[in-house]
Amino acid sequence: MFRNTYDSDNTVFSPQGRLHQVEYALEAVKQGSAAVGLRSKTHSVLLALKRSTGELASYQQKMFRIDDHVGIAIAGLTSDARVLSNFMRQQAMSSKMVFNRPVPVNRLVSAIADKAQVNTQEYGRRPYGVGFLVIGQDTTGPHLYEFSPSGNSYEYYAMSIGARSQSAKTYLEKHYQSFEDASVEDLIRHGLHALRETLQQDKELTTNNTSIGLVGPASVHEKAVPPTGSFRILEGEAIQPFLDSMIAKEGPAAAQAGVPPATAATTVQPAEAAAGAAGDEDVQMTG
Amino acid sequence: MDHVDINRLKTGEVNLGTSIMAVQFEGGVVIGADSRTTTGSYIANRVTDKLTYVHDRIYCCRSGSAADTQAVADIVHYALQMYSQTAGEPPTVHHAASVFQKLCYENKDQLTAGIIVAGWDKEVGPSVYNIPLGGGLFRQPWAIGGSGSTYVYGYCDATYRDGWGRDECINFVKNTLALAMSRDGSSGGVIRMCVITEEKVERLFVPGDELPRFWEGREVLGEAVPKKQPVGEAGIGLVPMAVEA
Amino acid sequence: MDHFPTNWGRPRNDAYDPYGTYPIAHRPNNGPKDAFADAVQRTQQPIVTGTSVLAIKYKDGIMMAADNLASYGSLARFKDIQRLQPVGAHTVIGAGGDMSDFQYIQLMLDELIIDEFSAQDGHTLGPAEVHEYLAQVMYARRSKMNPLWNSILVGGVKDGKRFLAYVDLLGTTYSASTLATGYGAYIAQPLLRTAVEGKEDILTEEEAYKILEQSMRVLYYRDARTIDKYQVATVTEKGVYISESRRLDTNWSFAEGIRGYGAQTQ
Amino acid sequence: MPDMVSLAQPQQRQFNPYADNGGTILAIAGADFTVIAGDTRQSEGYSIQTRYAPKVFRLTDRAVLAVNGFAADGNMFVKKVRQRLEWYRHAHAKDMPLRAIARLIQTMLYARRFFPFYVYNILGGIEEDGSGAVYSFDPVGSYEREACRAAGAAQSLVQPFLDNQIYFKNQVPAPGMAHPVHLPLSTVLSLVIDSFTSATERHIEVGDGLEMYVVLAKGSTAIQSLSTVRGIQEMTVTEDGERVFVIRRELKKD
Amino acid sequence: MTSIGTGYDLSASTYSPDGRIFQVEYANKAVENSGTAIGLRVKDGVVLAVEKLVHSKLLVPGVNRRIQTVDRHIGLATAGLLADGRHLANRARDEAASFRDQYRQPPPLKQIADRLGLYVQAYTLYSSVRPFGISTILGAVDKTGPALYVVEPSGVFHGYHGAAVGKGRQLAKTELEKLKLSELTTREAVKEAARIIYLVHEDAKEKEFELEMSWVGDETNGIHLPVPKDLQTAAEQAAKAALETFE
Repeated sequence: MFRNTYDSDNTVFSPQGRLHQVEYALEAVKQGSAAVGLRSKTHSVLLALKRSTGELASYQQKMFRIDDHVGIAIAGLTSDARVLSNFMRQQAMSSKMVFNRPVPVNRLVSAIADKAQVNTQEYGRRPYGVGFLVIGQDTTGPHLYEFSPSGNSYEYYAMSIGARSQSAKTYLEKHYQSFEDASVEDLIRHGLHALRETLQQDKELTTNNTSIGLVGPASVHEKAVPPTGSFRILEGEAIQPFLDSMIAKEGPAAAQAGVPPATAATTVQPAEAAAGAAGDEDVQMTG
Repeated sequence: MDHVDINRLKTGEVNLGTSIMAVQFEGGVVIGADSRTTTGSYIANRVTDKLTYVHDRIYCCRSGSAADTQAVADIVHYALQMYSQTAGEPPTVHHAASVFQKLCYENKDQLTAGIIVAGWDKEVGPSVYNIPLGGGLFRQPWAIGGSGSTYVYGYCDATYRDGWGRDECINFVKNTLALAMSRDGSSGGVIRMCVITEEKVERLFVPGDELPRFWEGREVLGEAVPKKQPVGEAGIGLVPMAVEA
Repeated sequence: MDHFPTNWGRPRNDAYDPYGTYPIAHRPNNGPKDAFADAVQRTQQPIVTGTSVLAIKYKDGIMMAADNLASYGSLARFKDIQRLQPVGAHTVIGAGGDMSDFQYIQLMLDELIIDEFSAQDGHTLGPAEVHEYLAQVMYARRSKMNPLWNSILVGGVKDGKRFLAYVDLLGTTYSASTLATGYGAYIAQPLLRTAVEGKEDILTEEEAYKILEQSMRVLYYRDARTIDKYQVATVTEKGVYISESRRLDTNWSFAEGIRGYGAQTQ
Repeated sequence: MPDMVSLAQPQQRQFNPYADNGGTILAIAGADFTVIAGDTRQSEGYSIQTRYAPKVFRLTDRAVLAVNGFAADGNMFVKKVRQRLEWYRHAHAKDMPLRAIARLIQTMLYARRFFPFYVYNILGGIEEDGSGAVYSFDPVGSYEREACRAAGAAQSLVQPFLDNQIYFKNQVPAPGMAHPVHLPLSTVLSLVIDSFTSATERHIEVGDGLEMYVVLAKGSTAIQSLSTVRGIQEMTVTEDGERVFVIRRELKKD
Repeated sequence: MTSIGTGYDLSASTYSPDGRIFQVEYANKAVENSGTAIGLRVKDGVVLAVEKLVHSKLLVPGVNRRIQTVDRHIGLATAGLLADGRHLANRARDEAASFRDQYRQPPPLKQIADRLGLYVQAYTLYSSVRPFGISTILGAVDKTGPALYVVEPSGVFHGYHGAAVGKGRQLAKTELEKLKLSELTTREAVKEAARIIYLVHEDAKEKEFELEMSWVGDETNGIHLPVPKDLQTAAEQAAKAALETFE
């Protein structure tokens, strides 16, 4: 990798006014497996690809519940994610304690963004090495946000982060206009299609490697969801009906959508594909 | 013991058992105070100045513990100096009163201080603020305070009129304080007044033997009159009060 | 709780200073009243005080009333004090008890509203949130044995929901369609309940006002810490409105013919 | 030396941080259900502050907590318990078992041994073995599991009644018969309602409204006796487990 | 650039032999790379406008705001690192709250600019921190009337009638200088602000952008608020029309 003298420290600007340490932290996010988020008028959904270190190992945890109305999907350093998600849970509880109100989702995201900013400006720290997709619902409806180690946060109609997320983004950009009025089943199907774009060749989405998180009223495939439509994570057999709803890629639907095959990602983002190939596991914190 | 000192003063602590006052008029404010400080019933100082400078056009009148109110006034004086130097403009009266209020409120458990802040600033002109014992902040066209004030609320309510000029306000302050001093054992001595306007601060003084005098009961004469005078002719004024009943 | 803020949070003793005439009531220790009384000690007392606040729900929202007096013991010291305060666009609070503590609460809530406004994200605090926040603050302060010596009504309308609740220096809270603090809890609350309970969704603004006015009048007749100058706050979906000071019409003409206290006739 | 004397005396007490807000709560455990109930009046002295202030709270699908005493402490205590349960849920992705909640409440109460929550707690629900359970606590955390318990203003009126009707104290069974170990749900509900109507008659701090929570074990047959109950409302959140219901009744308001 | 490779440009606590602090200059580079922000101080208020570059069409329009509110009457717009902007806005809110706590009145903008200047300057002193990569425009109507200040990464601040920071600042300044700012109303200023932002964006035409505007003054009762939708739409239409005639 190209080296320069301005990249070893987060308190140093490069002559171009860039912060290399922050940019490298963004690369750490791309080392993690992909997560996809989408939003409609009524629902927000998250989909994530879980990795396993081997046949005998369990699959990693990609989603966390923050409160009844908020959940996140992560890409990058899991241990950083646990610290930040714990902070989010504290914020959510403090809002319940002080105002008896579910914390507005945007404020929760801003709170971690502001926390992350400090790590880009002070010596002796490193920027967080994890990105979040945050979904939630509050008095202003369902939302989807991206949080990144740079301390930025944005609200999106749909977004993806992690390894080969550009392919998913390409899919989402093609279809996002139909999300607003989509049913939750359609929204999840679009999400699965987008997530599929991030897979390596010969891999496919299964009940083992896929997590679905959502807020909003129950879908036809769900049972026992409280009327408030609080955040829940679907895994294992519960997601089979959703996987079944996917339209095969080689089929006419995929062709019609004009989605490039997964390998095409190489041409879209060479750096990213290389990173993905280099490390197929989420970066673990050592020591 | 169950009894608690109502003034929360330590034994021997100097008390400003006081009459203080401030009135605003079109161009400025008149503030005034008596000059008595006591420890118990002993007059520790009969010519005290209770009108305290905190900035060029802002004064305060202090009542309560002399030590407490001096300490507070000194802190405010310091704060206002710092402010005017760093901000490059004089503080407003509201600003000064706010600093007083903050100190009095946040330390209400420790302080015995009833303070009137008055002065002139270029934002609102003249203004008077009352900060009574608990540390509240109340703006008033006129304010009275200290132990003597409780005897003259009625007089002030009945007398005060909006739209008075400088001299009417001076008279009002002088008369009110004289009445308070005459009824309150903890107030007395001389009347000190300041007239604070945009241009200047003017000191006024009424010596203790030239205070306005009001009804003080009937003239009481001794029995120096020769006994040989017949009772019938003595005139009504000479009959001792005990006999009259 | 009785109607003298000086006595709040203290064991009652009607034998001593029953009229609360001295601003700083210094009363004897009446001995422990509950099992945990030994755990406590600290000084503080209300000094400049306000008396009752009344509030009711009606068809379009809530209405609240309080007079303009701040007393200093039995001295009617400040006669132009506003004890009702809007908090944001949906809420009004009304306070009895220590006025310096109330001013502190006003500053604190103003800060809170600025924080909320600065976020500019479409979320605003409603009366329920303001009440919960106040309750937490009041409870935290009582737990530090340094209470904010007030009893406060919080009322408002947001998202089509009326809200009316109480909180006091102990952090005690409750909600009802009619509320009254201080002396009003004894004298006005029965009148308010009779006039309002079951009719919350029918009463018009005029009717609600009449009910409060009548209750304020009775309080003026029977509470020695009131004056006949008061304000009324109205909160509806449209927002908070606090009236100018109004003066109570009172009736004394019947007294002219009264002679003596029993047998006397002239 | 009067000074020495006054210094040796304790400081004058100025502020009492407690109040008593009246009301009564009770809970009765059945074989595979528990009923937890409380009136809804909140009072201070002779004043009714409100006719509706709940004292019974659903914590999970198998645990319900009733709090009685100083209302502000009670509300805060329930909030804090709920926060601890939320952290448990974050850590373990399931609800805390009933007996663990009971132990948690003990710890939380005793942590404030020297500035106690002035609250009498009764925790009711279903244990992991499917049995109905009631735990009662004193304000500083002493606790035990019981079959039934009343607490609050009318404890002295209600508890003897329960002793007689639940534990069959001072009752002699007919020759050759034994007292039943557990009563059916319909009987328990009647006893609860009778307890509160009687307490309302005889205690000024009890009345206005009654809230009865019923927790049923997984697959409990007691569900049948609930089908005919007027105005019953289900509060269950998760499927295939214990179920929680609430039944509301009016009490006299005088 | 003579700075690179000298070793004098790696820390904010290091001077170069000719007395420059390169890290602060580099921080200015971060500002220069970002979308333009402008502020207009006019007769009856202040208008802030930002050229918000849209990096993805998946973004929800209108919600990811770049202009922030510090106090009821104070707005803040930044150019540079977005997260730094949030940091400084939070600090500004704290300063405003602290002023209110001390003086029981709304803070005059100069006080806030002054305190923020000190804060930003502290980040140019030590190797343990980096300077703020933002220029900040502060606008308000306070007891002195409309006020507009800019705080630079060095910590220096100045008052302005019209201010521009970010990539298009030169052109924006030229346009601002043509206006008689002290005679404009805020309503007119909104139109001018929209026109200027559209104009400076011409240089980066290929990038999508969103115009974000806020104002404070008589029109808003002294409260800092987003410019109402209808007025913003009208201003944008006029800006687009003006652009065609300009070319």
